[in-house]
Amino acid sequence: MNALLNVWTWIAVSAGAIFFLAGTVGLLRFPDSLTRLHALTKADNLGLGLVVLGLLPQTSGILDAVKLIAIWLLVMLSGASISQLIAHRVWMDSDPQQ
Amino acid sequence: MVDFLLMAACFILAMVALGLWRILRGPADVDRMMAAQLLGSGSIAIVLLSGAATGQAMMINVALILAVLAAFASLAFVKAGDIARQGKMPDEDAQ
Amino acid sequence: MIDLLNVGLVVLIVGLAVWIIFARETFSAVVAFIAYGLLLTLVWAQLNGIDVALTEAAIGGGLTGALLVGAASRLRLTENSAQAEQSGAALKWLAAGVSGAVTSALAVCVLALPDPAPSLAQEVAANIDRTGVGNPITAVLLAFRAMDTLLEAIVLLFALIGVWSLTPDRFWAGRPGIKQSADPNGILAYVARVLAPLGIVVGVYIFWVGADYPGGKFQGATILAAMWLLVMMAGLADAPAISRRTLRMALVLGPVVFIAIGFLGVASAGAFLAYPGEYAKPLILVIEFALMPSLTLILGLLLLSAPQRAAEP
Amino acid sequence: MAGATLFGLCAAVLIGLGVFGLITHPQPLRKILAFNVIGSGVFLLFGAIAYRGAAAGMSADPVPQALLITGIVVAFSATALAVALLLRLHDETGSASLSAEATNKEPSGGHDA
Repeated sequence: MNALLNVWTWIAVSAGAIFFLAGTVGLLRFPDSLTRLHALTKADNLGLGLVVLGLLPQTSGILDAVKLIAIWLLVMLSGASISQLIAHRVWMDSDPQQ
Repeated sequence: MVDFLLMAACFILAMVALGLWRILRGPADVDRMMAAQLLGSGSIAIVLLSGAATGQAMMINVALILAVLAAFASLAFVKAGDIARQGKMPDEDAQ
Repeated sequence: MIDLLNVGLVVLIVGLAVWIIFARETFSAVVAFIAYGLLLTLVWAQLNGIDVALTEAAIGGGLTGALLVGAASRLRLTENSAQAEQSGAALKWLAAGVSGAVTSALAVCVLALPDPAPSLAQEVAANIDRTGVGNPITAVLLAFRAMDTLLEAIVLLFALIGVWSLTPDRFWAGRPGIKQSADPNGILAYVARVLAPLGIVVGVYIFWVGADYPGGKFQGATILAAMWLLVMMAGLADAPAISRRTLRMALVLGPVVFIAIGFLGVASAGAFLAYPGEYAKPLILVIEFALMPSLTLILGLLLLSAPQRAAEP
Repeated sequence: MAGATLFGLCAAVLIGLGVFGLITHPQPLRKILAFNVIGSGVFLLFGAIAYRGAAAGMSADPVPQALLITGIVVAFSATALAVALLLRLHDETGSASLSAEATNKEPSGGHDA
């Protein structure tokens, strides 16, 4: 059972790291601000989410597990809303007549 | 397991460090803020991974604070942009 | 593997510091400073300072970033004229010489630090039981070095008085910050409605665990201040007029209670800020609870800066 | 112990960089940033010393760490005061410069303070 949980940690944390890689590559290589924003949100939501899911079996108690999930939800909430606001800002900047 | 978690932390640090290139290059202010935002999520992941590796359960609280305040600087940035635009509008109408 | 992480952090921090100092654009330097604060949080975690990491995460990752981003945006129009100004070559060489000398002197000191290192940890461990708290940092802050913490609370209050004294005469006693006009159904208002209650829970939790685990009033108060500012940014609440008597009383509540307990120590235990025997823990809790709201208000109002509009009737 | 030396040397470099920026930058906001870099360097040096002082079952010396917390909060309040001064200067003169010819220009805000 323990070995199985460790394998799960390996897989999920590695997958999360891959999403951070993807987010960085997107942030560096995509041509304009809106597409870069798209890449960023993947790293935020999925990268961190998979790291959190991977670390869940390694926590010592139920409180720590709840805090881990809360961290993920908080980052998703603020990431999703801040990307809306940044996208709005990009749009306003590109169209000054508005 | 400890080595794997630390290796993942190093990898994510290297990734967000590459993303910092956007702070240097820009071109727009939003791109710079986005790089800081990516570094914020990356730091949360690094804190969680290194905390799990060294067995310091209290590190989760550091990540919790980072998560609550993750959007704070970006929100201040968006808000400051709105205020600057409101201030500029009447001048543009007058011309 | 942990060394690799440490070396990576040091390289990044020095690189960001170089960028903060040498970047041409001010805004880019400010964003680099936010990233720098986040990386410092990771360094404190590596140096076994979880309490310090919590403080840096709250202040460096949140409040300082927002303060500097706001200032840089307001000063944006002066950017071109400011970039035209340059220091002379002679001054630059002189500054390089001074900074090189400072760095080498400090580096020599770091390499010559005594081994084994002097430490007060034994003394703290020997006396912590008498305070009744479990977190050694809280014991230092509120029992062994309580004078420092009292003076800090007073310094924060003075900083706020300094900021308020910069108010133009016509706005004196008005509300700090500009009037926020946000769409009540917009995204910002949504974030404030959902995130602020969660943030308040986290802030109170960090404050509450501070007696026995890393955490405490400074970290908790910083989070609460950030949430208060978030609600104001979303236009759901307005900043209080600085002439409000209740506001001013709340601001001085913490320091006044702290000083009163200090004088109580003169009467009951023979020294200023000494706690009589078995009452140490309850008195520490009273100080923490009194300081918390004062610190929250002071930190939030510091970020709002001086009043820029008159108080509406 | 190697970690303490590494971060200690890093702190020395940060303080040097900050001193250079504080002297050479004409813009006040950049001076504030440089001052904060010096401050964080000093804190880091202090933190490295606290790390070396691990003893009696504690992973670091708690006394310098507690002073660090105090220091970080006070540094924030000093930064806020400096930014407020700078913004007032900007409102008063329309420029954010410390040089004499820039501040002697026609003030746009009026002297009501």
